[in-house]
Amino acid sequence: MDAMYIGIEIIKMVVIFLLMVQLVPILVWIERRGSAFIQNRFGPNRVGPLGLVQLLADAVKFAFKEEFIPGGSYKFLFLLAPVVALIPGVLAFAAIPLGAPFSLEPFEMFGNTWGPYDLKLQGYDYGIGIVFVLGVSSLAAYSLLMAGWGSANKYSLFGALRASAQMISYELGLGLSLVGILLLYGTFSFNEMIAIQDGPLTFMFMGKETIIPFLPNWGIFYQPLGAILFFVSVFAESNRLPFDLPEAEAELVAGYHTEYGGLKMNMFYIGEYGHMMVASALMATFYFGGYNLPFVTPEAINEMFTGMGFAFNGASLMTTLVSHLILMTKVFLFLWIFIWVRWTLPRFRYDQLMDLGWKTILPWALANTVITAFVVVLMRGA
Amino acid sequence: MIELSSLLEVSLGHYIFLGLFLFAVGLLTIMLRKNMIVMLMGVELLLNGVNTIFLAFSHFSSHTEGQILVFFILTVAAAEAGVGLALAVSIYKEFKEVNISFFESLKG
Amino acid sequence: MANNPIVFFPLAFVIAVAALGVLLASNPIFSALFLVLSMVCLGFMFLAMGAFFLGGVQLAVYAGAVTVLFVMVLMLFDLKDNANPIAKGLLSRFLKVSSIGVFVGLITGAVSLTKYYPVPVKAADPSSMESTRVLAVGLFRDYVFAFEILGVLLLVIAIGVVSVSRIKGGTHDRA
Amino acid sequence: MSPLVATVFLALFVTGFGFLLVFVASILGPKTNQSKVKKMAYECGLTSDGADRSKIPVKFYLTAILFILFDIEIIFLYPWAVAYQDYVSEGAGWFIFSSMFVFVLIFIFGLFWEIKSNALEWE
Repeated sequence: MDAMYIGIEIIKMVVIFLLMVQLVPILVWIERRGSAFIQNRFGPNRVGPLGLVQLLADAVKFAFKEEFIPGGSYKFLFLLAPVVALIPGVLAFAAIPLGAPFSLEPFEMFGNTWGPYDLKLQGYDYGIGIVFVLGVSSLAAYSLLMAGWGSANKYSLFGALRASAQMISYELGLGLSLVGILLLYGTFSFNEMIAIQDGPLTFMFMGKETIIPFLPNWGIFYQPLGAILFFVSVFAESNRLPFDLPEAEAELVAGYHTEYGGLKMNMFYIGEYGHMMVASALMATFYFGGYNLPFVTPEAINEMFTGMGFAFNGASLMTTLVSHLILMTKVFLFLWIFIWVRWTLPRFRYDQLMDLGWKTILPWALANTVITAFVVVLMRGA
Repeated sequence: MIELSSLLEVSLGHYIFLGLFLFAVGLLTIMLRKNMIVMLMGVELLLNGVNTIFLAFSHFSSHTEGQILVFFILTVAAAEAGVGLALAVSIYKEFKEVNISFFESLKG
Repeated sequence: MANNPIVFFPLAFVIAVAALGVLLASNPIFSALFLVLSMVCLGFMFLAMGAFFLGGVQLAVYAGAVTVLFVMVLMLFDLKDNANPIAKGLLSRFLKVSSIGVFVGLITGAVSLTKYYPVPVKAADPSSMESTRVLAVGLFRDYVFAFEILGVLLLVIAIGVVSVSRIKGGTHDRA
Repeated sequence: MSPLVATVFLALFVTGFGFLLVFVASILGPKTNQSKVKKMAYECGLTSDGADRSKIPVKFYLTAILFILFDIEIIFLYPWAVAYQDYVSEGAGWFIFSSMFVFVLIFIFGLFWEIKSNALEWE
């Protein structure tokens, strides 16, 4: 608990936040290029190579927009809403492990030797990983309500109410679809889940242990229905198409962020993309083995790097880097699916959208939970 | 009386005092506020004060029964808030009035 | 970990201020938002106390569901910012506040005179599932019956709420 | 350093960053006269007919209440999911399954009663 450890923790916090805020322009760029690719056009390619500097230009343009407060609105609520939109995404993102933990031997710095550390590439590790993430992400509804109420505009209030009603309805589906996989893992903490998911697919079948050597022990093979329900609910949680009716340009002007402009509007996007990133990271951690390749454990990667002549610290850092890259490829795969679905599927009508949430996802998730429990008792109990 | 050094080291007394403070403010909200919905918020504060004290005792005497009871209190409190607000909404829709003083004139 | 003052005192201060905010805010929506702030900080305090699962539940159920309902109802009904939120009548106010004061004084006196100051056996390690597992296993060993009754209670309330909204003139009246 | 201090530090850092972003716009942005017409609510150019908010559908409060009730029933499933493996390995598998099955039956009955009495319909 010496000064170096606290320094590393604080730097880790700032890095995780900046990682998320930096990923948003990249995601916006991928979205604009991706949608162009899907619609057989070019997308931004004027500013800089492949349009990459376009994002910087947009950011600067946003910063210089005029500060506009609509008349008759609650100024404090109006300004607080974009800030509250940021918080849930970042707090949830920092709770998910982004790479294998790395350990450092005692090393020389600033004049004295700092003891061995065992650090996790994760903002903070609560034993109740997923419950904390669900709790924090349920606070996102407040930024919508504050934005809708703060901007003293009938239609934005209307959009805010519909958006928050949709968001809380799909929180039910989100919570219930995870119960099946939690039952199999028997734990809430992400690190234990990732540890359980390495090695070949092993499960108890009528009392005796059966191993399928070619399949990894990932959650998707135990709970395919749970994974689908979770992914659909998370689509609706982050107001992504085909569930983004409340901020649909056609019907409701722009929903709850009608009166916002410039950086404040940008912060709502950061919140939305942050929610998408948390969703993809959760999907990878629960069902696709987190930061591990199918049959490769972080220790194996570590030996490979020590074999290649890295020092102890160097090898563990390289292992963490490789595991982080593995997780990021999975996260970007799911983010691409988010973008891909957005530009192919049409938008749901509002009552279809709510009926899907209450009358299909919820019963299916319940059935999934009961069947999983029954199978586990049958297989393990017998 | 309690000397200063023990005030810094957080003990059971601190948690009890915090829970008591929440309980008192909740009670005051119920008594003083005219708007019915804000009174329901007072009830929520009340129950949260009780939850804090239960958890403090469960933590300091390391029994988990306290936590299980807080789990049940949470359920009842949320259900009570739901019912209270459903009634408040129905009354508001009927009489377009939320102030508690109006309801003395209800008959039957 | 529970009783390190760096965690307890700031959180307790924010909770106290937010609770007073609920009482004193003239616009009901601001008192609802103060309630949200106190719920979130209480959630973090429960985490600090080692009751991790309950901290998460407090954040998810209380701060994320119950208070959303309060804010939503207040927004749906466009409750104006009433000038004098506190009930009138100087004497009645004085009586109420003084009775609460006596009540608080009695309990503080009782607490400060007790000799029972237990020290926690061991601080729960935040990254382990131990305390949640003990809670979960205990919940189903001795409290299964209470657990079922709560299920029935929630069912009764779900049916009750819908039927209240369905009476003549109610919001979902079928006429 | 407990994870809680890290969480509170991150929350304060993000709030500070957010308020910085909000106020950077007001510092850098051009200052123009906030005329009355400009400050009116934006409704695609039509003059808004005032803050007549009585027409907002009231159905949402019922969704929020049902959400609370079903959210609590889901939160009850979480400790059950964690304790399930321990009970099954102890051989009390059928006991814990049946206790939860009754609870889920009540949940399902409540949900289908809502669906049948179409309390969840949106115009």
